[in-house]
Amino acid sequence: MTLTITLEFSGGMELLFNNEKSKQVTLPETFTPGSATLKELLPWVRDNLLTERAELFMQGETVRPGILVLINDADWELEGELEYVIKDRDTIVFISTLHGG
Amino acid sequence: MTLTITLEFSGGMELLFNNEKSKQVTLPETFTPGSATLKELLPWVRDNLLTERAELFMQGETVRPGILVLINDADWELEGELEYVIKDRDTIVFISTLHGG
Amino acid sequence: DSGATTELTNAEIARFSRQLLMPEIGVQGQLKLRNISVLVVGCGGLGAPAIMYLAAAGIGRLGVVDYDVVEASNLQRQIIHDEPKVGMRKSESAKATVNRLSSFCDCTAYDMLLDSSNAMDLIKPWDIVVDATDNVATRYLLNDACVLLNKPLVSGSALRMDGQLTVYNYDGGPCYRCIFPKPPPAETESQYTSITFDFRICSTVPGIIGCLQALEVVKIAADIGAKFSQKLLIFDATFGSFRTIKLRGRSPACAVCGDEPTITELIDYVQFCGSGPSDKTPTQRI
Amino acid sequence: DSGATTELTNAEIARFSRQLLMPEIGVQGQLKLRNISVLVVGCGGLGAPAIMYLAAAGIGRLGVVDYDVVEASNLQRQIIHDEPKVGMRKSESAKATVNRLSSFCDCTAYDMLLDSSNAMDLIKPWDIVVDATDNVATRYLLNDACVLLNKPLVSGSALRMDGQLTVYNYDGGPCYRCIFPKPPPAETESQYTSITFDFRICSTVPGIIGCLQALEVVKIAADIGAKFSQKLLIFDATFGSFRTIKLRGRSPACAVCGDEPTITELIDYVQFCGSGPSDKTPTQRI
Ligand SMILES: [Zn+2]
Ligand SMILES: [Zn+2]
Repeated sequence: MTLTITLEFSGGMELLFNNEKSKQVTLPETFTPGSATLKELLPWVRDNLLTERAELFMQGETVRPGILVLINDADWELEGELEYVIKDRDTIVFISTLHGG
Repeated sequence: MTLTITLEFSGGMELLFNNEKSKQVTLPETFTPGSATLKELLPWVRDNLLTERAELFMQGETVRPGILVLINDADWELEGELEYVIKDRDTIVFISTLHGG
Repeated sequence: DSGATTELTNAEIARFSRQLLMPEIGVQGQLKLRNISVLVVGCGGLGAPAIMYLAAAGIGRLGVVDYDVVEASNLQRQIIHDEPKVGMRKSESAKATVNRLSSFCDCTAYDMLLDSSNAMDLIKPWDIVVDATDNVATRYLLNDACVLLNKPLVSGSALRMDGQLTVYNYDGGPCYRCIFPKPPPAETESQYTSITFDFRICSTVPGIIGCLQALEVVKIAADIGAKFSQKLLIFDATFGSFRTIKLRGRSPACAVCGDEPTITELIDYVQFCGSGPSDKTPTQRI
Repeated sequence: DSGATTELTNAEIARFSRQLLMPEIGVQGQLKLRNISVLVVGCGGLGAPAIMYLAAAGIGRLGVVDYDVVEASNLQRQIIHDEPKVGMRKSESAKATVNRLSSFCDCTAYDMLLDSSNAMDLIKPWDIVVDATDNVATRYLLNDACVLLNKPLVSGSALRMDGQLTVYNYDGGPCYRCIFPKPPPAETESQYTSITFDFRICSTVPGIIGCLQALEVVKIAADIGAKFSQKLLIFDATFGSFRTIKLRGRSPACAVCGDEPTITELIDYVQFCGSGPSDKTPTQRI
């Protein structure tokens, strides 16, 4: 049993990820369904998908300030942030807040 | 077993339906799950929900020209129009095309 | 077309720098905007932002069409006009604003009421047509002319708190008649109009739809690809909700774009619809 | 405020007829627009359509703030300015356009760079604030000032083909700091900016977001209710997609709007963010 999720990158984040805005990934078996959390997912995304410098995506064990994480179209803060347990078919969005105008 | 569906009215159609934009309805038992179609639904909507004159909503057995019907966010023409078999939890939208600018 | 420009001038590079450095557009895309021609039919609520943003973005040639005169009650939403222009022809007013906005845009004003006698000649020289009109007869007229002349038609509409956007006759998708083969029956229209307040409109709704029309034109012109062929965007300003729905494809049975079209030249659209562009809706009923 | 107007004049009825007959707005709603005051900070890509549509819609008093001068490269998207205005103060240019659009709008131009020494005095007299700025330091500054003064903040942003919209400090919802307690780290910002082309922008994207900001202001002003408190609208112009996502609520731990705020007066935002409003991004790199 593996977890297949959709990752989306928006607001400029896609430019840190090979300019891909959406990517379906099957997580490796080290991600145990029912217990694997976003805390494990972030470094995996960083190590496997990020094409730019790590500190543009993560700071410490969480995302860099200015990046908003959405779990199935809701702010991850509503879902437990790093403690959120990944479910099969979840959509996780990393979005950079824009300052321009 | 009954069918519960969501009806939505948009683009001005809501003004023919008591200004309600969205309404969840449970269809009466005469609507047999698995065989009841939009051909049966239209007159039921007309007779039970419409608050203005019938010919503003229907002409013959179908909707008045200028009204677009959507079944779960797709043009009903893609779904068989009047022959579409209603499924539980469907969302059916009646939208008036706008000419203004 | 007397020869497309193949290089941007320094003045154009300075003017459009923020946009032409975008990978989606680039110098080649900006040149395409420079060399394309766009006809906007209607200088009202939708046409106002559409024309202004097309001129600003660097569309090289713009045609602006209207038969009407600027009225004070237009200014609540038609931001291309202003108080000193009340009484002026709308097309001339729109052209004056374009000229002030950008010397890179060659704008022609057409003070005329489109009908089947003049639409083909007017539309023929343009690459892309924007439907920013306000009545069903002109919408069928524009649709048929664009199909017969093979032009993409970027169509917007707005009323009350509602807006709609789609692109017809583009990328193999349907035309207006594929979706709406028959016009709304004339005998019920006046009652429908009075029930649905068909003359009322929130200021900003045509602004949003008109800007989106300009965006679709820019994407077609720069070859990025319009996304609203065979799709309809439905905007509800009360809820702030946008919904995109999938439309049927081109209909082989369509009277104008189908496999055996019965409409091979323009017809009488006022008769077809039972109402015409000059049947004005009441604007002041208080 | 020297006494609110309680009746519309005949001229106002004629001017706003199409809008005030809408049940959502009505005469009472139009009077509310007439009696409200709105401060738009930034007369650039977002401010341009926001200011024009607010003036057109009948907002009685508008303040427009910018410290910058109109440049030719602005005209690709900032349709409130035009070629004859290149070199003029942006706030004065915006005010001149408002004056031409509507004699019903009393517009004041503020040619100033907002900072912690002047923001409270500037913002205090206004009912609603529009964030149409272009840098993170001013966004924190406006947020904190609006929380301290209890003003709704209608926030828009646009970059490349992306746009975002939300309303802070309104209807019990969160403020900017609730969502983003810490600014992006200064040491990685310049690299992030160069990778993400943070100075590039499509013409029509700020147009769409700015119009939506004006709509949210009108809805707050007319008491219809803004729909983007605790919600974020994300617009992707490449796909033509709009997505509305649910944000966290007000944070009891927020440094400025929380239960035990540590920020009770404005701080040094340039220091806090490691960059300021005048650190301009390069606009011409060809
Ligand atoms: Zn067709
Ligand atoms: Zn807060």
